[in-house]
Amino acid sequence: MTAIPAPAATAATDGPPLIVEHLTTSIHVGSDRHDVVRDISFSIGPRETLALVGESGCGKSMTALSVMGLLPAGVASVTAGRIVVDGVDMTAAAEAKRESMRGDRIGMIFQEPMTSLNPVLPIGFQVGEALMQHHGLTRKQARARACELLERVRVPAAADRLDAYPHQFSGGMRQRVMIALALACRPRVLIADEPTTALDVTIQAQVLALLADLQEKEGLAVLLITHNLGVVASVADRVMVMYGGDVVESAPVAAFFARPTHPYSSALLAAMPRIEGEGGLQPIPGQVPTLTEMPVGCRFQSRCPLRIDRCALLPPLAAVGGDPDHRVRCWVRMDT
Amino acid sequence: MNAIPATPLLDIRDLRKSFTSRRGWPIARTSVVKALDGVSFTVGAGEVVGVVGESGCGKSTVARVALRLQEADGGSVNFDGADVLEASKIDMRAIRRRMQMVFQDPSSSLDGRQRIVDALGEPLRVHGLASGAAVRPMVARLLDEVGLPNSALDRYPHEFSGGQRQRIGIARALALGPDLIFADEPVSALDVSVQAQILKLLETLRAERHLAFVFISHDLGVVRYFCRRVVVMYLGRVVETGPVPEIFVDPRHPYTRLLKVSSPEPDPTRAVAMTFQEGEPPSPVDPPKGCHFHPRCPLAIDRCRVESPVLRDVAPGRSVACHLAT
Amino acid sequence: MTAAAPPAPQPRRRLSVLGKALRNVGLVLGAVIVVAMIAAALGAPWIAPYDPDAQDVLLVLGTPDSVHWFGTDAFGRDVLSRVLWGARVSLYVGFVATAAGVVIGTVIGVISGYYGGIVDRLVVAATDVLLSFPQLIMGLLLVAVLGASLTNLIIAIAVTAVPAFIRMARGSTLAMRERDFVDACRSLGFSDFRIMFVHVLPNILDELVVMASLWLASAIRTESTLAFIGLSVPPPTATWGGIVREGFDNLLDGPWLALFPSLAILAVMIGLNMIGDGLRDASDPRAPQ
Amino acid sequence: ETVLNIGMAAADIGQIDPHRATTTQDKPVVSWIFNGLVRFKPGSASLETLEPDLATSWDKSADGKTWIFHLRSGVKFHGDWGEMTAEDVVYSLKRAADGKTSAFAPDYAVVESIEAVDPVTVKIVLKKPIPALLGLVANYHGGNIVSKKAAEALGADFRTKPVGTGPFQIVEYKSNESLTLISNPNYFRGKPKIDKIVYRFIPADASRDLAFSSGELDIVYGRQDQRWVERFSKEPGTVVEVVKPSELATLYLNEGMKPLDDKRVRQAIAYAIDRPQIAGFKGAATAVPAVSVVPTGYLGTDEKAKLFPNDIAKAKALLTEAGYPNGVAIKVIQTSLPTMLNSMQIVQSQLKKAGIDLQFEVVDHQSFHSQIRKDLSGAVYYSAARFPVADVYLRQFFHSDSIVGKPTAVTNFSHCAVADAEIDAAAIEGDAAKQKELWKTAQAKIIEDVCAVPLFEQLQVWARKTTVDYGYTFEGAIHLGPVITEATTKK
Amino acid sequence: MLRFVIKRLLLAIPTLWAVLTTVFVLVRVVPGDPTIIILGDQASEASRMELRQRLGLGKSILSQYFDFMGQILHGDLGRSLATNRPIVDDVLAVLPYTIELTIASLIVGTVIGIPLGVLAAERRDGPADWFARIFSLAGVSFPAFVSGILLLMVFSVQLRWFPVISSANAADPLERLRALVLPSVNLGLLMVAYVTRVTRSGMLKALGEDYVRTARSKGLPYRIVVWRHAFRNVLVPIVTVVGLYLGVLIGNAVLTEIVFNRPGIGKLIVTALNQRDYTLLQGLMVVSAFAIVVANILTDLTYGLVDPRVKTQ
Ligand SMILES: Nc1ncnc2c1ncn2[C@@H]1O[C@H](COP(=O)(O)OP(=O)(O)OP(=O)(O)O)[C@@H](O)[C@H]1O
Ligand SMILES: Nc1ncnc2c1ncn2[C@@H]1O[C@H](COP(=O)(O)OP(=O)(O)OP(=O)(O)O)[C@@H](O)[C@H]1O
Ligand SMILES: [Mg+2]
Ligand SMILES: [Mg+2]
Repeated sequence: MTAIPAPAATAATDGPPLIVEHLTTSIHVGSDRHDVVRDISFSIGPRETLALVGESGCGKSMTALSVMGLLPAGVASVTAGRIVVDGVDMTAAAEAKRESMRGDRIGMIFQEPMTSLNPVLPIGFQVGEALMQHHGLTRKQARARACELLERVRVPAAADRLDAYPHQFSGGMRQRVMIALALACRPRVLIADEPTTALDVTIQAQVLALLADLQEKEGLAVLLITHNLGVVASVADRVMVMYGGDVVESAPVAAFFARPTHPYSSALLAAMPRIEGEGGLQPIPGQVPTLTEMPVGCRFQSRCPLRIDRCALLPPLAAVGGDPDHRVRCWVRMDT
Repeated sequence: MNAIPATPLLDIRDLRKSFTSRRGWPIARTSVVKALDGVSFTVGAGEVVGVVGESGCGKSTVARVALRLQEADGGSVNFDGADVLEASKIDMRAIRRRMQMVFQDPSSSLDGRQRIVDALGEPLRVHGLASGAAVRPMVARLLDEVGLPNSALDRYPHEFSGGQRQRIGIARALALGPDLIFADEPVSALDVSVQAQILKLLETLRAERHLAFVFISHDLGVVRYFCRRVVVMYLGRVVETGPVPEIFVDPRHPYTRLLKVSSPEPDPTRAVAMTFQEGEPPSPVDPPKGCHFHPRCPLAIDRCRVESPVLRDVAPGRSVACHLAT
Repeated sequence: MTAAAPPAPQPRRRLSVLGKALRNVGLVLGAVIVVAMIAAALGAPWIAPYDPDAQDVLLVLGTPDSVHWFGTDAFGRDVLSRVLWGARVSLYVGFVATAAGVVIGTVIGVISGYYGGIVDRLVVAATDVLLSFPQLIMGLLLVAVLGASLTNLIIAIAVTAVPAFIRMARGSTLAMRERDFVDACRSLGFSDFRIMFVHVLPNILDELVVMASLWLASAIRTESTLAFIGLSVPPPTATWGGIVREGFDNLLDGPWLALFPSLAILAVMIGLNMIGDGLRDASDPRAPQ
Repeated sequence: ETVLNIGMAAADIGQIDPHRATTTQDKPVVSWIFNGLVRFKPGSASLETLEPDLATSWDKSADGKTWIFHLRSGVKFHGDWGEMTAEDVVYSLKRAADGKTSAFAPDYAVVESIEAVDPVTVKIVLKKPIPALLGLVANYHGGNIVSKKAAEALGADFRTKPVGTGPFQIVEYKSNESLTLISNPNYFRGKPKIDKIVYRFIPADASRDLAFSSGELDIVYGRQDQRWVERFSKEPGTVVEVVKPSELATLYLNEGMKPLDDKRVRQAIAYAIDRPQIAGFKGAATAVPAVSVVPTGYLGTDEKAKLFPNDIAKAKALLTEAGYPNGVAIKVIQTSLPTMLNSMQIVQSQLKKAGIDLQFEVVDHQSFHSQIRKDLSGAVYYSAARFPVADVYLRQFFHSDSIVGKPTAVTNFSHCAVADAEIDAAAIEGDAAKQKELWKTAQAKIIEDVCAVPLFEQLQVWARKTTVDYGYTFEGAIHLGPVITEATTKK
Repeated sequence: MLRFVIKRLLLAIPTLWAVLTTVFVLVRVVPGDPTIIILGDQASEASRMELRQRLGLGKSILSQYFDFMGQILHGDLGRSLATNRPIVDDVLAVLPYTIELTIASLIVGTVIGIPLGVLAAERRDGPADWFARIFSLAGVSFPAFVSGILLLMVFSVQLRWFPVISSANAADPLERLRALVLPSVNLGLLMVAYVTRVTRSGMLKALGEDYVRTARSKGLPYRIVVWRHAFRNVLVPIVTVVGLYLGVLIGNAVLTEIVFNRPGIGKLIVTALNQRDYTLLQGLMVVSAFAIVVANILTDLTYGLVDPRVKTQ
């Protein structure tokens, strides 16, 4: 059994494994350009989970794909900002360099466990493939390592299932395979884009528990994308709320649920159905404007109950309640 | 809300449905999936009954069989005194006017090549409720009822968002003025805020039209908000039924309990215990003997492995299929 | 709820199918080619520089020049005129045979796929039998039985198209049946006929159109093949296949004779395929605009 | 090993049973395998050149009815089928005279008896004297001598494995592909210099030409076409030979069908046809305008028969007279064979000028044969070469016994019956001059009645590489192809 | 596996029977009979009649039909009317040629069609895409007899790389292979359009799939993503179209066989039809229908190889 060299970067850099500064991502519609992600900055330390929440279409996946360098070619591109993964500036790097980072230092888990695995390749091969690519393992070595990985994500009888195909696995098991695949090269950063939305609640619980466990052991920095605030409450350290491509609120998880400050954040919490206790299910009036109709300034203004004239100017992301970690982008709610 | 009337509007008794599928290469083998294995429940007029359970447990099949979109293998479905499963083609037309369905997947349930005005106008025309120029205003009224603007009339389904399409599906189910709607996971594909909009809409319709709903979901939070009573299913069988607040406060069946603990609450102080529940949901092709849930059940005893529990009353209005429940 | 009524979506500039089609260069180009060919065929009596049947013993196999752009054939007839007149027959045979095959095959296929059961089994069995004949041989046999004439040629080609379209329409219908909207229609009390032909058919049409465009081209080619065996429309009527066939006899003395009608076939094929692809893209709501 | 590759324009062989072989692709092969009592001199198609073959000499009785043939002795059949004796000759000729085993039985109707006098002598007695008896025992059609033992033993298989005494014998037949023959080491004129002949069936003209150009064929069947002859004449190392006999292409007009039952309509057709132009299309190198309803060079052909000239005005006038001022339409069953179809297209175009519309119903070749024999076609285009005596041609095409539909039918498609008396009389006429006169009258009557319009005569075309030397001058091919003899060489 | 094949063959019996009956009826409706071929055109009607009786063509259609079926049931294809040779011999003589040509053209069709399709999909709407689409159509537009002659003129006569008569030196395996090149290119071109099309649209779909994104997230080079991850999934529709094409090829081979002077089932069928050699024609149709059935079985078996979802369950 070959020992996989621990990522060299662990020693080289002490800073956060993932730093994103002033990221702006645009999509091109004909000759027009629209920012789907506007000036986002964040960083995630080892063992930290940053949850990115927001309504469908607010730009969460675009953020993730920008970080991975997997934006759909010809449709979207990073137009400003810097992304540093494990000390490497991904925005400046050549495609070959980015390729060598992907799967090795940074991994990603996608939403749909049903379609994210290649149906015609055996599980074991798919898990070990990145190792052959990045660490030059032989097929046999990769296979042995894949077996270990599958055991780690608690696929029962892993050794027997290396040659199985995705369709022979249930949804939850497939998502575990995805996790094993993303973690194969022991990356320092893991992006999980709605990893459990397609799963039943009982399976969701299993997968999230597994993820938390692995994160603890491997020291991963996790960017968890979801729109399920319940999941956020259960696993995240910090929360970042997006609306229309802007970060509207960023806070430690406890502070966020205790004092959701941006009107959109509180509306989102109010819309969430709860099993126990009171409240919930207050819909947010109106709809997210489409990209072409985004208002100037604060993008939530068209649906905001607190709208004032000043909202026509984009508010800065400013601290609230004297807590430097809790920041909000709202003229009304920010500390003055 | 409304009291449960003496004779229920919909009475499903011991409904059974198996699917045979032939798979394998090169020689196909036949396997049988018991999608419904003796399902019974009732729905009163204007009542909302939730059906919960995980994916593949047979929730959609109940609706399909009750509407005769698929033929049942056994059991009976009684709708307002009429035997649905025995009804003739002509009777069925009448029954279908009163019993409608909102489909799970809003995009696949709409004909992509039909404008909304045609999609909603067609049932009106076919059933002679309107014709010619009268159709358009009627459709506009329906759209208004589900909160869609007039401008939606001449658009195609793909030009709407998921939430809007789901509203169109609801408007279509409403078009014939039914008494009962099977809503098959009408919100599971939607975002929380849109989900809230739809649920509000359904609630309004229920109140205004005195509609009864069979509300299929696997999200306890949603069911808790919208339903009066709930039926919990597991692998083709009903494992627990009861009124909503009670069943969530005090679930009696271990599966219902598992569902409850697994559903995360948006409150970090009450973060659910994310556990590795042992075992996977068993395959419906080859369900475990005895109680279907026993391989995942922390309390399972030997009896559970051989004898399947029957659904029995444990409290007024509550029944459970578990040997150990009290 | 009323409070939550979504704002009326802005009247975005919406592209109709036609609008999208126009944006699709391939479709436009294809349409231009095909329309030009059809126009040339229809206008042959006026456009053709010479009588297509006029023989000239002094001009046998004349090379293309400024007088006879496409040269002359073994009877001294003007090839350009014959190609133009030939388009009438070849396009007619292609379109009518394909249309007949598509319509019959599709109707049977949709009904068979929609109802399933014993009817379906019989249809599938019959289709299997027809498809067990090598396509060309089937055409040959039929023309041999029926005799070579325009109508019989069309019948022979259509007969080979029918099973292919049955199979395809049936397959697509089966797939459509899985979609909820068919069940939605049933739950709304629509008749089977309405569901099959108002709902299922339009949804499988784009695949059929693509296949029909390929088939049309192959129908034109089949005509030329039958002409090769000598079983196309009787002379002196010009058909592309017939001209190619005569060209084949004189391939070493007058290669242009086979070349020009072959190029005409190629042009139609390219045009039709572009139209087929373009229509599919245009009618696909998710295709990039 | 010297291998001669010969390319033939056919999909497959038809029949190589010599008593049944009638098609262009079959006859040359027959000539390599068999001998007659006498033979056409290699390279010739003329009766005048007949020379001894299996018979070394013959005597004729004074009344011309009894013929004695003295056979060459020691001639061996191919393989182990033993020596050729008078018994084989008797068997063969009887076989040729029997309708069940032969396609040429009618030719032998005149024979009274055939018997073996001794192993090397055969006596033939005729019912009446005929001018061309030697033709009947030549190495052509029924005159080919087969092995009695082999024919009896092989039965139906004899069709593909015939046994003769010729310079070559069959070793392999691949259907649709080729026929391979090897030299007969015991051939009585000496072992052939060519060891093997591969006779390939290459139906596509262009492919055949390319194979010849690329050197894969030594001898190739040529297209009867001016341009073909010109093109290959220019090719280095190639000799193109245009040889007799010619096939006469004729348009037979069905007198039993309206409007052709009207003689004026038939005459109009005859006037509308421009013979030289048709020959012009075909090219002077291979085609000449027809001279009569019997091909040139046959015994009895009237080389100066009075044919109708081309006169469109007259044709139109005749039509008007017949009551068809707006022209007539005639249904014609037409084969899909390109050469025949092409010629008919010229005819069609010529007749059109006179307002006569030939409406083709194109069918495949077999249907054509079947339908014209069912009397379904208004006009029949047919091209044929026969045994070079006028009688055969006249009898098959113009005698009332041969009218299609009758049990005795052969190829009288026009229902022609105007010259029966002359044809019959000529057949038994002992005096050559009188006989010739009778045939001439018959031809004149047929032409005058417009039973048929003769169109053009087409010569055979063959090309060979200069490396091939037939061993004789190739001027005529009674077998429609070159005879490969013991003397043929390939460098 | 074997059981599957046997089962499928048994299931094909009704199909074969129907094919046979259709052929039987069709050929007897076509005018003409084999007597012209056997007796030549100078024979009298009487001797033709006599021969027809002898060949059994005078019997009632029904009894001819039962005779024929009886024969087939005994596994005997009978003898050719024209040559009197056992049909099995004729078939076996040409079958190897047909099989090798079919396989070789399948290879040509896929070897050209697949990369072209992949290229077209990768460069959707770019010049490469247009080139691939138009080039692939050229193969279908030129009638096989024209393209065949063009190939011969260039490669056999001018360059002398390949023989014109492709059955000339059948004994030497190397020569035989050489002779196979041009015919298989000619026939294979017919397939290219279809293979390119299916590959292109399949690849377009596959490249948009989630698993392709997953593969890219592993940092795999694009080549590998395309060929290992996307392309593997397109094999199923390709196999389908190739399978369908087997049948088409058998029929369309006629022209190629004629032009390149190859023996083959297709050419034999046409000859048999032209000679009204009913027994041979029937025998050949049985064989070709059977070949198509076998092709279908092979296709089904191949699905299992290229798509694990079919194989395992
Ligand atoms: N290929 C594309 N072409 C055009 N617009 C796109 C494309 N992909 C995404 N978008 C637009 O970019 C915006 C952001 O999309 P993104 O996928 O990041 O949303 P999200 O927050 O991940 O939503 P979800 O929760 O639905 O996954 C959306 O408005 C979407 O419509
Ligand atoms: N047409 C069918 N053929 C074969 N099996 C079927 C068919 N429809 C449903 N099933 C099977 O029956 C079982 C119940 O299916 P059903 O669709 O009712 O589940 P569900 O509870 O609605 O699931 P979901 O939450 O995923 O919609 C499943 O195992 C499914 O695979
Ligand atoms: Mg997303
Ligand atoms: Mg469902």
